[in-house]
Amino acid sequence: AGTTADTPLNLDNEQGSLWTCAFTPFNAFDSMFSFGTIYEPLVYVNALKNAHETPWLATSYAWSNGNKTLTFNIRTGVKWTDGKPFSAADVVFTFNLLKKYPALDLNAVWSVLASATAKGSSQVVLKFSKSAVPYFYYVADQVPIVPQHLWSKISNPVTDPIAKPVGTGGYMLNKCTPQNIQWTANPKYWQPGMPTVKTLNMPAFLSNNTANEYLATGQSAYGAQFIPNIQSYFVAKKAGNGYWFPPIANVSLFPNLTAAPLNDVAVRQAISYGLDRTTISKIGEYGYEPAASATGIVTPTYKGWSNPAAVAAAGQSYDPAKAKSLLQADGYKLDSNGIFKRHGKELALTVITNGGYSDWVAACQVMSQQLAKVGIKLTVDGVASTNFTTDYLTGKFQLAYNVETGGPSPFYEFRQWLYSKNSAPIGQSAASNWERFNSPAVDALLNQYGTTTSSATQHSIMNKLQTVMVSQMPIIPVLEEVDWFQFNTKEYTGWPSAANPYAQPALYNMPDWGVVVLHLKPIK
Amino acid sequence: MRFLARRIGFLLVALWAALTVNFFIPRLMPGNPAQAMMARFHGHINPSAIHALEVAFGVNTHESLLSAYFSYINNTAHGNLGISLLNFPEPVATVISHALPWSLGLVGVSTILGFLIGTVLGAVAAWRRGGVLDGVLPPVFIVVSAFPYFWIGLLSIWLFAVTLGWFPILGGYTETATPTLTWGFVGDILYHSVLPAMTILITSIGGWILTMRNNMITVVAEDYVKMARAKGLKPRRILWQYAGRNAMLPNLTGFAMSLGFVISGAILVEYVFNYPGLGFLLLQAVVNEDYPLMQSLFLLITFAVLIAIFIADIATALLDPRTRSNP
Amino acid sequence: MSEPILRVRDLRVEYETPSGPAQAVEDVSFDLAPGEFLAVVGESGCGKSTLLFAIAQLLTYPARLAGGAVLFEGVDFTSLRPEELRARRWRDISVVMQSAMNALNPTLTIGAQLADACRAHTEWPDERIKERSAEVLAMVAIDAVHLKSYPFQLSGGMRQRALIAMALLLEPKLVLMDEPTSALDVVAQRSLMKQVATLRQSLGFAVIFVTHDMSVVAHHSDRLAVMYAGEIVELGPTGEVFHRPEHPYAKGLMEAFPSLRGELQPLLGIAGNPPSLVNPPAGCLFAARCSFANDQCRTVHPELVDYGDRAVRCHLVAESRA
Amino acid sequence: MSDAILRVTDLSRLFRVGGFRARGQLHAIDDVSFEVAPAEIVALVGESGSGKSTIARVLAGLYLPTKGTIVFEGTALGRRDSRAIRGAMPMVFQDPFGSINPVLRVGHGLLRALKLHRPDVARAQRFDEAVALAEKVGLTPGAEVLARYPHELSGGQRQRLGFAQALASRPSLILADEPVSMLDVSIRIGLLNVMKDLRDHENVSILYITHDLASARYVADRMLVLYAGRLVEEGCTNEVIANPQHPYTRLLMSSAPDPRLAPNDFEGDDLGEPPKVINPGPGCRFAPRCPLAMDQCLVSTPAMVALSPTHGAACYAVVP
Amino acid sequence: MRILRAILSVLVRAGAFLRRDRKAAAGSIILFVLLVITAFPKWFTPHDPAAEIYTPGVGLSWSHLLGTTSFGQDVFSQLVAGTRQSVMIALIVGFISTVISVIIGITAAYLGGWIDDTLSLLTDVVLVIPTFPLIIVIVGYVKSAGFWLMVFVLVFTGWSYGARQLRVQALSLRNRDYLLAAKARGESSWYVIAVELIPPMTSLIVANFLGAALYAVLAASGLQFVGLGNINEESWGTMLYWAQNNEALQTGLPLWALAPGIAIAVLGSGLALLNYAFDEVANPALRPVRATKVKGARV
Ligand SMILES: Nc1ncnc2c1ncn2[C@@H]1O[C@H](COP(=O)(O)OP(=O)(O)OP(=O)(O)O)[C@@H](O)[C@H]1O
Ligand SMILES: Nc1ncnc2c1ncn2[C@@H]1O[C@H](COP(=O)(O)OP(=O)(O)OP(=O)(O)O)[C@@H](O)[C@H]1O
Ligand SMILES: [Mg+2]
Ligand SMILES: [Mg+2]
Repeated sequence: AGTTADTPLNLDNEQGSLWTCAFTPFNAFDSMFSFGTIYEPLVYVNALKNAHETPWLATSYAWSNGNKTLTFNIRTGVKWTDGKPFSAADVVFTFNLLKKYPALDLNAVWSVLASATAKGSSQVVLKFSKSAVPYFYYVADQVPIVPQHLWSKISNPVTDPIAKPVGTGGYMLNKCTPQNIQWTANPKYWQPGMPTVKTLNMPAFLSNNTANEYLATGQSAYGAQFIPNIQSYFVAKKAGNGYWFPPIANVSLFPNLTAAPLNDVAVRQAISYGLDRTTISKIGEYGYEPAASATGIVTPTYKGWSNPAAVAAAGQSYDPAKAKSLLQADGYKLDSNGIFKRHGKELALTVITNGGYSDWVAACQVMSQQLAKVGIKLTVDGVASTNFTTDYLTGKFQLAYNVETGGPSPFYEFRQWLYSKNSAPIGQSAASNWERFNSPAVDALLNQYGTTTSSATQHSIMNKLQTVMVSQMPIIPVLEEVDWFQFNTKEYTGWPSAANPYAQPALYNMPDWGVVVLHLKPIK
Repeated sequence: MRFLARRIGFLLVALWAALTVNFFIPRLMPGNPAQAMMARFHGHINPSAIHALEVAFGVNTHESLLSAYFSYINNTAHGNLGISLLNFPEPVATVISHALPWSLGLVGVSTILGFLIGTVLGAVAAWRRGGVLDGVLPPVFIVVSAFPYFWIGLLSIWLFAVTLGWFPILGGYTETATPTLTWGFVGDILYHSVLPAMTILITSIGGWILTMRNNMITVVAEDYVKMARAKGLKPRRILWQYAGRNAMLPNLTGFAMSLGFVISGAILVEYVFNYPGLGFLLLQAVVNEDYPLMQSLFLLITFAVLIAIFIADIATALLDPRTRSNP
Repeated sequence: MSEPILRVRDLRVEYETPSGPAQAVEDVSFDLAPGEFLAVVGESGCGKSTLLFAIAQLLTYPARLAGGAVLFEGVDFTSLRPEELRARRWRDISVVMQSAMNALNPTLTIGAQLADACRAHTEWPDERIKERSAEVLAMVAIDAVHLKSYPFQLSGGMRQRALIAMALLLEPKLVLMDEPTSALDVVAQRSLMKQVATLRQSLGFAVIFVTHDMSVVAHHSDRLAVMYAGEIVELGPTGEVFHRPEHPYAKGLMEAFPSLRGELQPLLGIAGNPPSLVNPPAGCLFAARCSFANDQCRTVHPELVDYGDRAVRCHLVAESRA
Repeated sequence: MSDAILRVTDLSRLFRVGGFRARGQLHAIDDVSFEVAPAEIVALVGESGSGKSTIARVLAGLYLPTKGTIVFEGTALGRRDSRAIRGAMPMVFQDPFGSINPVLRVGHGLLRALKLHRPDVARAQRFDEAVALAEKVGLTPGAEVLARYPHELSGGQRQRLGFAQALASRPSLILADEPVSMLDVSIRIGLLNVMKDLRDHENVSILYITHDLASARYVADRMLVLYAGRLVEEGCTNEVIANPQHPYTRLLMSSAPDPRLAPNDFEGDDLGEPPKVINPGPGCRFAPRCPLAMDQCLVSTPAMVALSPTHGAACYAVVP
Repeated sequence: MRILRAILSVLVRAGAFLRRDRKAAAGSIILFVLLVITAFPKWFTPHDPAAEIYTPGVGLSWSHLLGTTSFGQDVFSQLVAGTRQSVMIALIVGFISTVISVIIGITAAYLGGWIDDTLSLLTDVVLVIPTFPLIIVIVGYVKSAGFWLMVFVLVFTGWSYGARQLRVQALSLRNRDYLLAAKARGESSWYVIAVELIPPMTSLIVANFLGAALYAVLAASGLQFVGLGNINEESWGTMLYWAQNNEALQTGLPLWALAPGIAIAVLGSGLALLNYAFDEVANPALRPVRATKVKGARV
């Protein structure tokens, strides 16, 4: 049956709780309900298209002052859904709001920002305390702009729930119950002709299974779910069902570099050679998440960044013989159990992972079986999700199987992995760099990247970092983390795809999914 | 009255114990809610957010345990349950008030139904001792009550919701409907509650059948039941007024306890059926280390159980004059 | 002798036990005249209570009626349909149970339990029921305020008397009493017996009174039945049986209790134990304990023979009487 | 009687009853004094609830006395008694069905008593000794009976077993708490005869508790009459029965049925029952029911007055 | 020694009872089979339960009796391997909580007074604390809920019901004359408790053990099902967890989800049936009645 414009599009993504109907876009949990649909960024940066930029509430921008000053030209003629005009003052207000309430500053932009001021009625000037090119993504794409005339009246935006959000976006909140959020199209949206899908519903799913069943029974045409055996479970159920899982980051083994035996690069390399990543992908993830490259570059998404020399040096080749010889050269000997031993100690390791993600645990179990074949004993410890977070943040692990968020280019993930300032001593919370890697040379490279807008310089820095990855192996990338995305083409067209990756498709990406729904067209 | 004094004494001590346990357990847990929140995002937000979250949740306030304890007691006494971290920034009371009706409706009704049906069936089975009902019901329900009920839930979803499509697969009502007080909406709620309610019912009914049957068998052998027959009373009256009533008394406390546990919801059933009740909320609160929510739910549950038992004791005293005088 | 109101004919009751049916009452037959007081005595376990319950049609599993008839005013109670039987209960035959605490519903007031019986059989309005309840309680010297009392609030003697009051509620023609005094001490026991005697005189109901304490009934009963192992072994006018028992068991029984007055003489009990009811011996059931038993006693089961003044089940008596 | 084997002086036992506020004291026995001579059967009679069992239980060490002294074979009993005293003064319980552990073999109690109290019997001899004891009270064949479970015994057999257990320790005094009340007449008389035998042939004293006056008359040498926790009359059995002095004793005697005699009408109907003595005031406890009650009876408690060297009563109406 | 003999004799009588009672017989056969599987899993499993080496997602076949998981593990082998944990949980939790129930319940009843008041209050408070939520909280507290943590938590929450029941029973036995008789004989309190008081309660204690075991099996599998157990351990609850997470029912591998659920149900039914039967030992009045329509035996 065809879908008419008034047939709502039901969105399907498990969040494990009921909706609270609070629409603060700066609240880590609530932001997905408003950022992208109701509130909008200055510039949309597409991670899947090499950080391709689309002007949004800003029509253009310019760096100056040694990449320390960023000037936005603000779009005119845009109106808030309550009819009041949108202006540069709203943008300045928003940035200063984040300064006033650090609890709202999820991306810590004020760690490098020095000031935010308006220049005339249509320009906004952001001054940084140092060259901050990579921060463009955070200030332009990740800060939703809110209306000053309403937000200035909120006594405490951290705790006061926003029940009736007013934004500039393509959608307005229609109604919210604990079980469902419903948006309707903004009839006066500044992008003419958009949106064509008039109503969106987002039911609250308490468990993955129900969300999957909802999708599989055809009640939703837009899913963001991990679905086991997707071919038979979903694709075969209904004509037009399809999926696309674009990779965007790495799921890696984070070795604890501060303690033996993982402070020994030979052991880390042996592990990498001992992993048959393709099989791990097939068994642990139904092949959804492709095998990762030891260089850390996610392909095909960031193919252009890959350093062929580094790939040649280590690549992702599965080579159990090489793994064994590396260990033997390092002084390890096989004992009667077939496990390597040195100084009387078996090479026995424990990997922690999020026990709540069955796919990760399964992948670890496959790794355990593979490493056993090269004489490394790996015990899998699927830890309850909060404990897991505590453990990896504070460095209480030997190996941790985990992901970083990444960003619109590989640099973001590399910086999270390798920048020593992101780390912290064992026992304290490290924002990232959980393996506790510390190299002044690498820090210098990362700092240098931040000061340049030259693509050539950036590429040369990234090439050097990839060499560090394969030679020092601070992180062992295993699989590529993908965006979970299911759709039905018989009901809607305009879905993002490998051929046209205009936005990250998963519903938990902000503001991307707002961009996706703007592009959808119901089939009459 | 010694009886009442004892009961009230027990109620107060148990309440205090629950309140205190409640205070300490979450505090003994490792990690903090900011980290828990990070965990929920599967790496979809910037790692720097952890600091923003810690500020938002007030994690790093260094209040002494003792003063925290007293302000907790004080706040609780004033009904101030704090703000839910999981549903930040909603107050815990609001979050609970959203979920409460669902638990009460689904679990409460099916618990009461289970008790009533089980009691009646148990009484009748014992009354017709050795009959077909007595030969079949108890063993069948004993076996059924040994089944993992979440598994029965899974099977029934698979069979009746997904495969046959007779019933909805999730939720307390059609997710896009607006809750109103109309027949249509009530019907919708009932329709959604059929599978979860049946799951609770068929796994809980066995216990009641069995205890009622066993009590009843003892009571039916009492002289006063024989006496009632000798008096030529109608069988119905003997069954309920003489045998049933007395056989039910020992079950009242158990019933009260199970009523109290309604508040905690049938956690696994709510989980399996995506039912928006308190049980699921509790599971979420624990997994996400939402201390205020967890504490309040736990407190609510304990409170409900204690009150229910207290009421059951009083009810027993009313129905059974003997307990009134004998301490 | 006027037309009997109750004829019991060849009554047999079995208990189902793991090792087979136990014959608790075996071929019991007797008649009861209106207003007569029949006492049934015998040692513990000889089937007295079972006999009463069989007459009142109150047997429950594992007991079952294996044969015989209970004719009340010519109607066979054993073949009535449940509803017909229910309608006749309490109007025709009422029962006073052994233990008053257990025979009263602990959770209903005395008044409610009296009213229950009235409502089951009459159309009386509430005032009439209350009036009648107070009336019967007054007969047994209990104040009407106790209509609102629960059983546990009454003393043992009062409860027992309340039971008797309840039995008289609908003025039945026959009251069955199963050891109503055994839980009471001697003083209360005696006054209760006196009260029963007085009431019987004024109301004229017949009584079957079960006990194993013969002294209780010696003064009050018209006739006495001695039971042994499920059978009536001797039945006759109380004075006769009491002072001149003929069955060896009855003799042993009469000699087994000491007296408060008179000569203090050494007494002997009856040695041995009663026979198994599941596999009863051939011959006389008492033979194993009987010092006079001969071969015939051990092989041939004696019948209850009516000699006019009394009936006795014994070969030896049959011989000496012949 | 300085050669008394047991001397009880002013024995009282109170129980706390009622709620927090109504802290009632139930006077189960009050100021009871009596003696038992060697090889003497003393009957303790009284209505249900008059405190008979309480006396026996205090003597057996199951309850502690609230007040009073107990001198047994020359030694005063304290809070913690030696096993030896338990052996010398065993108790036979009222209920033959309740006093034998249903899951243990019949011989268990007997063997335990031998182990605890008869060091002279070697371990190997114990079973034979137990068999001998069982046969002494008429449980034959002993070995077979001892191997059974209690539910396989009749009431009479159990009651005899109780006696055998009491005899195992070679006691000098047996506390027999209504040992025959649950039995029917034919079994009852057999046990009474066993008691007489024990007294006559083994010099055992027995405190025979009962409410059956006729049986007391049959076996006992002396008789104590208890009413509501107090001794109201004591004396030689024959004297008390033939010539009861206390009005309560008289009521009791006349109520006790004796089928061999014509019913006698004594003092008309009496529906009264023994009172529960909670926080009693002064005065004779029988006064409310007593046909002879005087003013004095309500204000002070009459003391035991000797009517003859072997007979006494506690009543103001009785003049020696 | 004597205790042993007493227990033995009870067992002998229980054995005779099993022969008579069909429910008890069914229950004990189930438990026996599961115990054998627990003791000798190798007899039944040709495959390594954890190895992910077979073709994923195959159905019934001779080489894979119950098919394989979507990871390529043999379901039947997992089922057999998982038996151990469920049976062990049942036995260990049942045993320890029964021991605690017996100690607390009987001490409270026998000693009475303030000890009774305190222990009863403790029992009631633990009884009143909602179990499953508490378990979730405790399991959340202690890192990765392995076998022994599970045992600890289930014992902690599982003893109180039995303690209360046993206390009531012991209270009713406490003033039985045979205990007083033992005391009057000069026995010590401990002897009286151990030899005279506990043996008559054997069937209730056994019933209590079975009840606690049943509770443990169901609660443990529930916890593991929601992922609060150690999901790397081999158990039926964990199997259900994996099956559910991989949508076994709806992706053509229903046996993966059905088999462990049925296994739990079978173990549970075995325990419940035996429990039911032991109720009948404890209270002979409950024994089954043969329906014989007879004259007289009616209302
Ligand atoms: N439920 C039962 N199952 C098996 N046998 C029973 C049952 N009830 C009674 N009996 C047996 O039936 C016989 C008669 O019992 P009944 O109660 O009629 O005796 P009784 O003469 O009233 O004894 P008592 O004087 O003790 O009341 C006894 O031998 C008894 O063991
Ligand atoms: N443990 C106790 N707690 C409270 N009151 C008790 C206790 N034991 C006995 N009594 C009370 O003490 C009084 C005397 O009881 P006791 O058992 O000694 O009487 P008895 O003469 O043996 O009666 P019976 O003839 O019924 O055996 C009764 O009122 C009884 O209720
Ligand atoms: Mg009887
Ligand atoms: Mg007594």
